[in-house]
Amino acid sequence: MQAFSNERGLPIVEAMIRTIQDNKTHLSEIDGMIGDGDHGTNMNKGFTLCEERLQAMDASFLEGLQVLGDILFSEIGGSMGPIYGTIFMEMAGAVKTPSRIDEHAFLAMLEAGIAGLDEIIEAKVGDKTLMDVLLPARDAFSGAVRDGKDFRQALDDMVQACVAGRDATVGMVARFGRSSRLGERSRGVLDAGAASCCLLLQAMAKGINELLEDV
Amino acid sequence: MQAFSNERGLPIVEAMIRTIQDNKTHLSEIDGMIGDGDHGTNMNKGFTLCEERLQAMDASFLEGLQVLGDILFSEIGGSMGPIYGTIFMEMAGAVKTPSRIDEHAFLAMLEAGIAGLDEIIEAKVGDKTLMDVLLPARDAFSGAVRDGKDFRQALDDMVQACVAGRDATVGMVARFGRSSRLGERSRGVLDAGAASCCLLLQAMAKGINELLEDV
Amino acid sequence: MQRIINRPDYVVEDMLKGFLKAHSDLVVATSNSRVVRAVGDTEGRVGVVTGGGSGHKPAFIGYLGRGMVDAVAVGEVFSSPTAGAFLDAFREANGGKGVACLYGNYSGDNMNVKLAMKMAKREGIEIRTVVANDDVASAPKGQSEKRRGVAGEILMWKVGGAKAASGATLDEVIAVAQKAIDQTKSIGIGLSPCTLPAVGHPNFEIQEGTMEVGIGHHGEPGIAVHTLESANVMAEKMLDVILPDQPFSEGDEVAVLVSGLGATPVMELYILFGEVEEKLKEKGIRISRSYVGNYFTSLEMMGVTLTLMKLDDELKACLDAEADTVGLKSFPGKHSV
Amino acid sequence: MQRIINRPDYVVEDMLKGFLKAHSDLVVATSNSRVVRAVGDTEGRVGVVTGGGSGHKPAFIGYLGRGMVDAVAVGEVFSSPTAGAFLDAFREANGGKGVACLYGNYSGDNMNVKLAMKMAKREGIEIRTVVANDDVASAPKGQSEKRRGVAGEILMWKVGGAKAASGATLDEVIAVAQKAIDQTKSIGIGLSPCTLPAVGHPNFEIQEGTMEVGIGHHGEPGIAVHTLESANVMAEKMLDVILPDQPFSEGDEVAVLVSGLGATPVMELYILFGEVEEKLKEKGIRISRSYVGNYFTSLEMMGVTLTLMKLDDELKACLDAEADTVGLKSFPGKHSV
Ligand SMILES: Nc1ncnc2c1ncn2[C@@H]1O[C@H](COP(=O)(O)OP(=O)(O)O)[C@@H](O)[C@H]1O
Ligand SMILES: Nc1ncnc2c1ncn2[C@@H]1O[C@H](COP(=O)(O)OP(=O)(O)O)[C@@H](O)[C@H]1O
Ligand SMILES: [Mg+2]
Ligand SMILES: [Mg+2]
Ligand SMILES: [Mg+2]
Ligand SMILES: [Mg+2]
Repeated sequence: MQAFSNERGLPIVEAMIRTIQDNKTHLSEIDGMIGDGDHGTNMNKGFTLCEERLQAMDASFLEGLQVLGDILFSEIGGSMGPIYGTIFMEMAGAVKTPSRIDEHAFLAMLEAGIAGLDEIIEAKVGDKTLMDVLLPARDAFSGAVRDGKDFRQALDDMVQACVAGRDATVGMVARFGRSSRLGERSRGVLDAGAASCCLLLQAMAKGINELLEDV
Repeated sequence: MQAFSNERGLPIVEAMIRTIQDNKTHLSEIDGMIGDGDHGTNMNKGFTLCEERLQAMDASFLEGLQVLGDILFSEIGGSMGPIYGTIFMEMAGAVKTPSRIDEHAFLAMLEAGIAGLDEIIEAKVGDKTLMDVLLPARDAFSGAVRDGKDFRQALDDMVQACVAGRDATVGMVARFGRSSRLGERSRGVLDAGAASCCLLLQAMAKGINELLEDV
Repeated sequence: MQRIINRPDYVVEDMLKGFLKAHSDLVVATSNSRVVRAVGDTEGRVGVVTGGGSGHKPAFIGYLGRGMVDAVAVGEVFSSPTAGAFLDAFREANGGKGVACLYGNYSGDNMNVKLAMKMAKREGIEIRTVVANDDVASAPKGQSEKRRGVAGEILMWKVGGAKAASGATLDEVIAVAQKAIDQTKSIGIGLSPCTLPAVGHPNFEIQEGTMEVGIGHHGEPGIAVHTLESANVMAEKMLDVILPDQPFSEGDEVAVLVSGLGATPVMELYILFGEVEEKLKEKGIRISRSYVGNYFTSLEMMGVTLTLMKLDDELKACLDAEADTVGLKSFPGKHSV
Repeated sequence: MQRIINRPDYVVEDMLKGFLKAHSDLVVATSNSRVVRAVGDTEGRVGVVTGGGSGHKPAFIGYLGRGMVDAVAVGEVFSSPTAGAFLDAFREANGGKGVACLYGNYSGDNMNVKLAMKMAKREGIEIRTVVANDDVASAPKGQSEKRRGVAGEILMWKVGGAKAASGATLDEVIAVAQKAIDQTKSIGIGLSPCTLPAVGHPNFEIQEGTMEVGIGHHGEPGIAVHTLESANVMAEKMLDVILPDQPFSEGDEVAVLVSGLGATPVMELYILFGEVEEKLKEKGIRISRSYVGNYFTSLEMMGVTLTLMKLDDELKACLDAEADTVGLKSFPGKHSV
């Protein structure tokens, strides 16, 4: 069985922060096509605040996610604060401070993050939002686990589903958020939230991969 | 001695109204160079209201002036209402409903009009306002009367002084009214109020001339 | 961008600094820099909370004060406040009898309020919400859950705030605020765009010589772009949408709120009001309360919103109750009739 | 011209129609269509009159009401009311104890008031005037008789109106209104021009990226055109002119009025107020009353006026007295401290 140490898992959160910082301009550009062009700025503000907060502490993976969630909750308004804030807070609270996180624990975290969203948003697959990445990712990961694949393989499946989900948003008409006002005109470009969600899950998978140990 | 009938003197007021109506655009154009371009409109509004009012009555010359003054007082704000309103109301009240108006009565009217202005404005000759026409006109008329010239000659002298006074405003710097804000930049064009005052006194002189009888 | 600002990214901070100083008789800062509360406490009565993006002055913080709103969560310009700010606003407004959160139907606000409510519940604070959806142009009649909240929110706050101040229960406050917004319909006309200081250029367009009927408070597209018309025709076009929607009909008594969007001279708001009054009178609808001014703005947008509320005795009593806020002061017994 | 009007030449008529309907609790029409008066009478006390051109909402008619102005003469847009209107306003406001005519120093207004006073005297109505000249940028210090009246007029009306409402004599009302304006200094900054509906295009220019320091309420040229600066620098430039003029100095207690010129978002007025407050505090000048909003506008001009009044106990009492007008409502004992 494969797992990673919660205690030494902070690099995963740091990788997530870095990918948002590195793609700030790119994300805003995508948002600019059919939204108001601030998605990169919004995300970067929250993730960078998190980076600063983490520097002053010696956090575990779950604590890192909790800090990220807290900061999005308290510092980022609009829609990204509550959506990503909920995902990360719920993920952080899903498992009771285990020393090691295996694929079952990680699946429980994904499930909890999505369950939390249920209370605040309505978007489903096909609505051109970050749910087009998040839900297929969870499905791919849980399918792999059900099929007996190992953590590493399940993460690979998840990343593949993320990319496919993100790219599928190009052909969709936005039904939630700012770009939904454009109706048909929203078709033809990526959804910004889907793009950031894909980046975050990719960074998470890569970060976990690097820390995975056979136990 | 020359005089005209007050009873049959309304055509003089009508001529004054006509000259303002005919020169409406011209007066606004002059005002537009160093003012706000509404002098013709302002004057036309008041004089045309007066025309309407007079149509419904059978007024004498003095009554006509009184109506003109009243309308300027009650319907025209800004600076033209009180200035011309005062002039015409005071002129109308200067002599006690005589059957005939001779040069002495007319001089008394001019004096009264100017005296009335004393209470509301400060402009003197040289300040680039209608006073550059009105004061020289009075001086010319009273000089002629003092020199024993007849009414007709005195009116001619007055009109000459009007034109000279109006033209002299070109070289002046405005010290009152809207154009005074321009300082030196107000030099080089006519003053709109001087132009209208000249037109009005010219129309008055012409109208009186046509009604003058030797008595 | 001809604006009076320091740092484009910190206009909200800089504005709050001035606001708190200018109105220290009415409002106070809290431990959360994005939460402002009214002076005085809510001990033993229901607290009233609202919140929303900045740039709508006097909304939202301008309605803090006796008889209206107790705490406000303040967002960035045209952007929802954080869930944390809503939570802290709930805490500030909680006097032990629960909190009525009366806010506008925008997806960010909805999410942040819901998340904050979840947290508040854990602390044992009872929160209930009324979501304003008075903008009839933002979705068809059957889909009122999709409609945005605009200037009608002010009447909802006034009514809910008066009820809370009277010592009513949370159920009663929520019921009357819900009735207030259910009986209130609004529509906007946009005549020029506006520029967010941090962006530096308008993010939507309105062509000179045209008007956007049904525009939203952030420039959300309306239902039609028409050639610019006279105030008379504007009033007609707005009433044509609002009246059948409620519906408002002969014999009804209404409150009318005409709010400028920021840059339209107030003189013109009265011209529009005059036209609305005439048309309503023709239809036998009686205006018994009227509000004309810049009540809920969108930075320096030109344009106007028209709001009608169908009155009954309870709503009238709540509108007339004493209130003392920056944006709306009313003396007991003083109102337009 | 993106405006809400019917006939460009009749905006004042159309506005008055709406205004009188909207505020029938506060104001009434009179036999002169250009004179509006407050409800209630002035029997046995001094009446307060003002008047001026239209386009400055809420000034002038917005300050009609209990504790402030009793009758207003209404002019065309940016143009003095007629002498006849001032005379009728005097008649309306006369309750047998004389009338205080508190107006701004513009040549048209001066002439029309003087002419109307002459007529009023014949009818035995006693009129005395105070001429507001608070705009320090409109003439050098020694020539205050040439200075225009701007937003400081509101404080003059408030003080004079409160005194008149208290039953004071005409002498006392005039004395306190004169003191009010003598202790009040203002300056404006213009950021964009405005367009008179009847003209259809701006009649002055302000280049993008510049600001006109000392601009008048009708776009009268200021004392300097500068590159557009931050709110902080604007506050500094304005105070640099105002403070030495009075002078205002350490230990003084002041009222501050920040008024938008029409199209500047109110958010920005608070940003400016925040800067002013900070700078005054540094100098040991204490703000004890503050007013921030669109109190005296110039159609849709962008920009702001800053007004400071040096307070004493009498002025404070008059500012705090109850008043109920469209533009300014104050509750007894309620004020910024
Ligand atoms: N109601 C919603 N439900 C689900 N996702 C949403 C919703 N609103 C926005 N989003 C997501 O948020 C993204 C935009 O985020 P961002 O630009 O940061 O916020 P804003 O739209 O407030 O400017 C969209 O691309 C979409 O994926
Ligand atoms: N204070 C004043 N004293 C004397 N004449 C004045 C004064 N103000 C204006 N005028 C006269 O009025 C004329 C302008 O009139 P008009 O354009 O109708 O009024 P406004 O300046 O209000 O637009 C000027 O050309 C000048 O002759
Ligand atoms: Mg945004
Ligand atoms: Mg965005
Ligand atoms: Mg003019
Ligand atoms: Mg002119």
